[in-house]
Amino acid sequence: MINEFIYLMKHELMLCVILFSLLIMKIASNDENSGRWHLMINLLLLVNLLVGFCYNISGELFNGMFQSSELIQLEKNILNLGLLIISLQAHPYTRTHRHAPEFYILLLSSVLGMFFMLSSGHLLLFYIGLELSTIPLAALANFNLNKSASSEAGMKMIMSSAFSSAFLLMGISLMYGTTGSLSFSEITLQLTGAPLQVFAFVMLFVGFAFKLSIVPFHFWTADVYEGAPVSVAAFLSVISKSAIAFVFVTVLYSVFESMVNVWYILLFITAVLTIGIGNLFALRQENIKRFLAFSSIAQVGFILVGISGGTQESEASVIYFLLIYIFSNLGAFGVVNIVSSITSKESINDYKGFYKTNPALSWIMTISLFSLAGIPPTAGFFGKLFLLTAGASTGNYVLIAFAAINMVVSMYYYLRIVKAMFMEANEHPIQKISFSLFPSIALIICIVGILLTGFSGNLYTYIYELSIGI
Amino acid sequence: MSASAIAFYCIAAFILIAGILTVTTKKLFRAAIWLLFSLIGIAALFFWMEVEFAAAVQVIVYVGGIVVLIIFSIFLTNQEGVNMPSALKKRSLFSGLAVVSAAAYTCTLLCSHYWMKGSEEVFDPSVKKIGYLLVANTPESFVLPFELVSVLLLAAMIGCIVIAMKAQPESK
Amino acid sequence: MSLATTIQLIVLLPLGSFLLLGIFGRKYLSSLSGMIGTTSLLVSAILSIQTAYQYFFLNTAGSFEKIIAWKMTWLTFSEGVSIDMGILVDPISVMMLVVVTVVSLMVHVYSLGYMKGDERFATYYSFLSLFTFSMLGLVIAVNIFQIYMFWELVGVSSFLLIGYYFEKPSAVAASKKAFIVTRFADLGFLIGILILGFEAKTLDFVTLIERLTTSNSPYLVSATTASFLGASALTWGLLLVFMGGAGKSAMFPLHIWLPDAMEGPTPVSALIHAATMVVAGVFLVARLFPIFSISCPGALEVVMWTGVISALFAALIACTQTDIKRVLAYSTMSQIGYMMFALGVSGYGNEAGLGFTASMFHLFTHAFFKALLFLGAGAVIHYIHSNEMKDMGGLRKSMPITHITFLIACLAIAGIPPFAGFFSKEEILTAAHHANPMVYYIALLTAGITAFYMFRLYYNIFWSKEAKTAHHDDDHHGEGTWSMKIPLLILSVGAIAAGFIPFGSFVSSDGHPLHIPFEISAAILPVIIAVSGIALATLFYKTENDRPDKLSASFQGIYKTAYHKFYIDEIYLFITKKIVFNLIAQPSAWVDKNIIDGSMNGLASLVVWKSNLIKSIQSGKVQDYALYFFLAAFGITALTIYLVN
Amino acid sequence: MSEIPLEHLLMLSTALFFIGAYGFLTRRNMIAMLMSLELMLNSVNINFIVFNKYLFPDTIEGLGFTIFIIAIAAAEAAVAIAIIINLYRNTKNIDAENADHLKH
Repeated sequence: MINEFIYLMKHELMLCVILFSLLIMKIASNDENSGRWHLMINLLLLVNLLVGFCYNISGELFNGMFQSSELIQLEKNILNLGLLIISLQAHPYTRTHRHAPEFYILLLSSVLGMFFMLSSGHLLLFYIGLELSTIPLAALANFNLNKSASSEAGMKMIMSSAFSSAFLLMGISLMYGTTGSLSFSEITLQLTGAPLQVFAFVMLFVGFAFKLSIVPFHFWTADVYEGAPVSVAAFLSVISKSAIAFVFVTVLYSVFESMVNVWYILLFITAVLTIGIGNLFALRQENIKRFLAFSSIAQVGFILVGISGGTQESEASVIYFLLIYIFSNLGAFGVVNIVSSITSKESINDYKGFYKTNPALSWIMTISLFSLAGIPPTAGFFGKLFLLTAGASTGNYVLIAFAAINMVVSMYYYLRIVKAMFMEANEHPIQKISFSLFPSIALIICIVGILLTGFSGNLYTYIYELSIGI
Repeated sequence: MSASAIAFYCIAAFILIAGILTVTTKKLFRAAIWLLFSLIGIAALFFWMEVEFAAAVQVIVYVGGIVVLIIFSIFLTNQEGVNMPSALKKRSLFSGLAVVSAAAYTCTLLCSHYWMKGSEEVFDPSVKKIGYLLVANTPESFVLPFELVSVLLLAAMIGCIVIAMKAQPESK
Repeated sequence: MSLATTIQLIVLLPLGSFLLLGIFGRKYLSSLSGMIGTTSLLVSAILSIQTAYQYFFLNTAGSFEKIIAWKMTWLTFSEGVSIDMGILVDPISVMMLVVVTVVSLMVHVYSLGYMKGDERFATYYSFLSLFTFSMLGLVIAVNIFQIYMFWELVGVSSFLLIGYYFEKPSAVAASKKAFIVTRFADLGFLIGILILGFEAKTLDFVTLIERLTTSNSPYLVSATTASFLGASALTWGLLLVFMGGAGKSAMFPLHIWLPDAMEGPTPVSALIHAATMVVAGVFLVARLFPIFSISCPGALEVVMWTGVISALFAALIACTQTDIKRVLAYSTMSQIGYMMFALGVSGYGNEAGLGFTASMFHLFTHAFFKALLFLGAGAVIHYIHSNEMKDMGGLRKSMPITHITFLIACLAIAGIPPFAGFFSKEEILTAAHHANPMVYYIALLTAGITAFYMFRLYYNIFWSKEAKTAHHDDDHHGEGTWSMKIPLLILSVGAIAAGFIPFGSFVSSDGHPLHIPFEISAAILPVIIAVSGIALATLFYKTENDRPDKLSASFQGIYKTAYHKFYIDEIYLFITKKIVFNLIAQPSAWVDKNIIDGSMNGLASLVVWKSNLIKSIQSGKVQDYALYFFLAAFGITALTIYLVN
Repeated sequence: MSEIPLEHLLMLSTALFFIGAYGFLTRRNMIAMLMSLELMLNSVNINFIVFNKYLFPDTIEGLGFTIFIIAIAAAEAAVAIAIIINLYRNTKNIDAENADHLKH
C-alpha cells in the first residue's frame, strides 16, 4: 500500500522534497549564489529525472482523484527532462540574480502543479494544479525586478490568466450543475450534450486554449515572452505548453470522448486560426523572443491538427512531437538565453554576422530552427509528419493541406534567422561569447536530442504502445 | 411572497447594485468600499441559504483579507484620493454591448436547461462534515487538494515577497 | 566483394569524406582537402563502373531484374507501412550511379584548379561530397520515403553550394529562392507519398509498383475509385509526386529558381544543374514509370505536356540571354523537358517503351555534354572574369582546348551526327513521332532553336569580336591548369562516344533488352533543322553584329538580277529576327521574369503587407486582449452550439 | 427559501459575473480591474453553492470547491497586487492603458 503510494506519486514527492530542501537552505544559508549551490540544484534535478524512470506502474489513489499510468509517468519524465535543460540554461541568468533560490522554488512549484494536473481525476485537483502552474509563473515573469518591461509582462500574465480562470471556473461550475459531479469518471457517464453542457465544455476549452495560447486566446503570449526573462519565456513556451497539451489530449480523449463532434469543430476552427495567425505574426517580428513566441503559437496549431485526429496514434504523435519540440525549442531558446544574458541583445538584426564570431552557437541555432521548421532529417520533421498523418486519419485533407502549406511559410521566417546569422554582414556583430559548463551541457542535450529522436524509430512505437495500454 | 423570498430579492438587489457601483464609481477608494458591500451581500446570501460556514469564510477571507489587501495596495500606490481616468468611450461601448448580449445568451441557456435533480436528501453543511471533507482520511475527502493548495499558497507568498519586497540598494 | 558491400562503399565514401573534411578540414586538412575529396570520388567512380560492368555484362538471365541488395527497417508507421533504408539495384539506378560518380569526379578534379586559393577550399569540398552522397543515396533508394529523405538532403546541400559565395547578396537570395521553391514542390511530393502509401499500404518501391499495377488488385481498385475534385486518389498521388519532381527538375512553372541558382560556383552548376540534381525529377518519374504508364495514363499526359512546354519555353528564353551561364541554365531546362516528354509519350514494355529508353539515354548523354559545356563556360569565366557575352569574343586562339571541347559539346547538344546528343535526341523524336505528332513538331522546332542559341553562344564566346584579350595580360595560367583541362577532354570523349552505346539493350521500361533499329530516313529532318539553326546563328553571330546589314548590301551589289532571292532573305530575317525573336522569345522571357517569378515575390510581399495590416490587433493593452478573449469565447460558444444542434 | 426558483439564483450569479467582466474590460486602474475579477470569482462561488444545495445535496462537493476557490482567489490577488506594486515602482503608473510598451 505504502509502496504503491510512493511508486505512483514518486514524481510529485521527489519535487516536494527538493522544494522544501531549497526552502530550508534558503532560510538557513546566506551564501546562496556560490557555484556549489548551482551544482547541487542541477544534480538534484538530475536525480529527480532519473528517479522518474524507476518503478513505473499504473494505478489510482484517493478514490480516483489521483491517477497515474505509465504514459502519464512518461509525460512527467519528459517534463522533468525539459526542466533540467531549462535549469542548466538558466545558469548565466540565476548566477547574477539576487533571488536565485526563490527562482527555483517558484519554477518547481509550477512543475508540481503540472504534475498534479496531469494525474488529476477530479476537476478540483485539476483546477488547483492549473493555478499552481500559473501563479508562480506570473511572479517569475516579473523576475527582472527593476525592468518595467518585466513588470508589464507579469501584470499582463496574471491579469489575463485570472480573467481566463474566471471563465474556466464558470465552465466547471456549470459542468457540476449539469452533471452533478466533479470527478472525471462520473462526468463522462453524465454527458448528455445539452446546450448548457456544451456551453460549459466550451468554457473549459477556452481555459485550455488560453494556457496553450491558441488563437484567438493567445494575445498575452508574445508580450509576456518579450518582457519576461528568457529562461521563464522558455519555460512558458516549452514546459508549460507541453504539460497543458498532454492534459488537453487526455481530457479530450478520455473524459469528453462523447463530445467529439463538439471538440472536433472547435479544434478545426482554432487550428486554422492558430497556424495562420501565428505564422503571419511571426513573419514580421524583429525581437527574437517575440519571434519565438509566435512561431511557438504556430507550432501549437500543428499540435491541434494532430489532436483533431482523435485516435491513439494522435495521442502518441502529440507526445512524440512535444518531446522533439522540447529539444528543438530549448535549443533555440538556449542560444537566445546565452546571448541575451551576456550581451542583452534580443533583436534579430543583432544576430547578423553571428556565424563569424560564434560558429558553434550559430550551428546549434540553425539545427534547432531547422527542426522547428520541420526540415528533414532533423527530428522536427518526423514530429510534424506523425502529427499530420495522425490528423489525416479523420480524412480532413483540407486541414492537412492548410497545415502543410503553412509549413512552407514557416520555413521562410526560420530561414530568415539562419540567413541573418550566416549570410549577412554586421558592423558590430555580437562579440565572441564564452559561457560556462551548464549551458553547454544543456545545448548538447538538445542537439543530441534533435538528431537522435528522429532516427530512433522505436521511440514512437514505444509511446504508441504505452498509449494503447500495452 | 414569503418573507424569505423578499429577503432574497433584497439581498440580490443589494449585491447587484453594489457590484455595479464597484465597476462604475469614479473614486478608487469608494469602489473598494462598494466591493466590500457587495461581498458582504454575498455572505448574506450564503447565510440566507443556510450555508453558514461559507458565509463565515466569505466574511473572513474576502472582507477581512482581500479587501483589506486591496485597500492597502490603494494606499501603497497613492491612488486613494484621485479620480480614476474615465473609461475609453469606444471600449465601454463595445464591452457594454458584448457583456449584455453574452449575459442574455447565457441566461437563455440557463433558463431553457432542464435541471436534473440528483438527490432528495437534505443539504447538511455542518462544520463537522466540512472538516471531514477537507482533512479526514476517508476516500471521498479533499485531503490531496488541501495539501496542494497549501503549496500554492506557499509559492504565492514567496512570489509576493520576492516581487514586492523593497529592493535593497544594489550591493554588487 | 558482394554487390551490397560495393554499393555501400560507393555511397559511404563521399559521406566519409564529407565528415572528415567538415569536421577537420578547415583547421588541419586545408591543402589536402581537394585530394581527399577527389580520391574518395575516384574510388567511388571506379567501383560504380565495375558494378555497372558486373550488372550489365555478366548478366546471364536475359533480362535485368530489380535486386534489393540490402535493406533495413528504420521507422515503422503502422502495420506494413515502414520507412526502410536500402539499396535497390536495377538498370536505371546502376546507370545513375555511373553518371553521378563520373560527373562528380570530373567536377572534383576540375575544382582543384578552379577553386584554388579559395579561403574556404575545405568547406567547398565537404559540401561537394555531401551533395554527391545525398544524390547517390537518392538513386539507390528502395523506399519512396528514402528517396524523399535524400531528396531533401540534396536540397539542403544544393542550398549550401548555391549560397557558397555568401558575401554576394544575389547568391544568398538565389540559394534561398531555390530552397523555398523546391521545398514548395517537395510538399506536394510528400503529400503524394502519403497518398500513395495510404492507398497501397506500403512505401516499398517493388511492392508499391506491384500493387498499383496488377489489374484488379484491391489496392489499385480502391486507389482509382476514391475520387477528389474529379480525379482519383491515384492520379492525385502521382501528380503530386510529379510536382516534387518538376520542382527539382525545374519544369515550367516551377523553374524560376534555376537561372538564379547560377550564382553558385561554376563547377557546382555543372554538377547540380546539369547532370545530377535536376535530373532527379526525371529519375523519380522513371522510377514510378510502371504506375504512371499502366494505371494512370492521365498523369503521364500531364508529364508529357509539362515537358514539351518547358522544352520550348526555355529554348525561346535561352535565345535572349546574355549571361552565358543563364543560357546554359535555360538550355538545361529545355533538355530536361525533352527527357520528361519522352517519358510522357512512352508506353510500357517492348517496342512501346522506346520513349523510356530514349529518355534515359538522353539523360545519360546530356550529363556528358552539359557538364562539358558548364565546365567550358567555367574556364571562360575564369579567364575573362565575367559572365557576360559582351565581354567575350575571339577566344578561340587563346583557349584552344576549351574551344574545341566546347564546340564538340555544342555539336552534341544540337544533335549533329555522330555526336552523342544526335542519337538520343533522334530516339526521342522517333518515340514522339509514333505517339503524338503535335509533340513531335514542337520538339523539332525546339531542336532547331537549340542549335541556334547554342551556336549563338559559341560564336559570341569564341568568334565575333576579333581577338579580345584577357583582362589581365600577365596571364600566368593561360586557359587554366591541367586539372581543369583534363576533365574537359575526358568529358568530350564521352560527348562524342556515348551515343554509340546500344542503350536499349541495357535500359528499358520493363527490364527486357530492347533492340532499336536505326532509321536513316527519320534522322534526316532533325539534322536538317539543326543544321539550319546553326547556319542562321553563323549568319548572325560569327562576326560583329552588323552582319545582316552587310549581307543585304552585298546581296544588292552582286545579285541584282536575283532580286527576289534577296527578298526571300529579307523575309527570312524579318521572320526570325523580328517575329520569332522580338515577338515570341522576348515576351516569353518577360513573362518568365515578371509574371512567374514576380508572382512569388508578390506573394511574399502580400503576406508581409497583410501581417502589417493585422498588427494593430496586438495593441499591447491588456483590456483589448481581454475584450477579444471575451468576444471569442462567446462567439465560439454560440457558433459551436449552433453547429452541433 | 424553496419558493425561489433555481433560475433566479443563477441569473443573479450570471449578472454578477458579467458586471465583473464589464468592470474588467473598462476600468483603467489595475486595482479596479482586480476588484472586478473578485466579483467574477464570487459569482462562481454562488453557482457552486446553489447547485450543491438545490440539485445535489447528498454531498458537499460544491461547497468544498467554493472554499478552495476562495483560497486560490486570495493567492491570485496577492500575487497580482505584488506585481502591480512592482510595476508602480518601476513606472509610477498603474493605468492599464499606459502599460502597452510590449506590443505588435
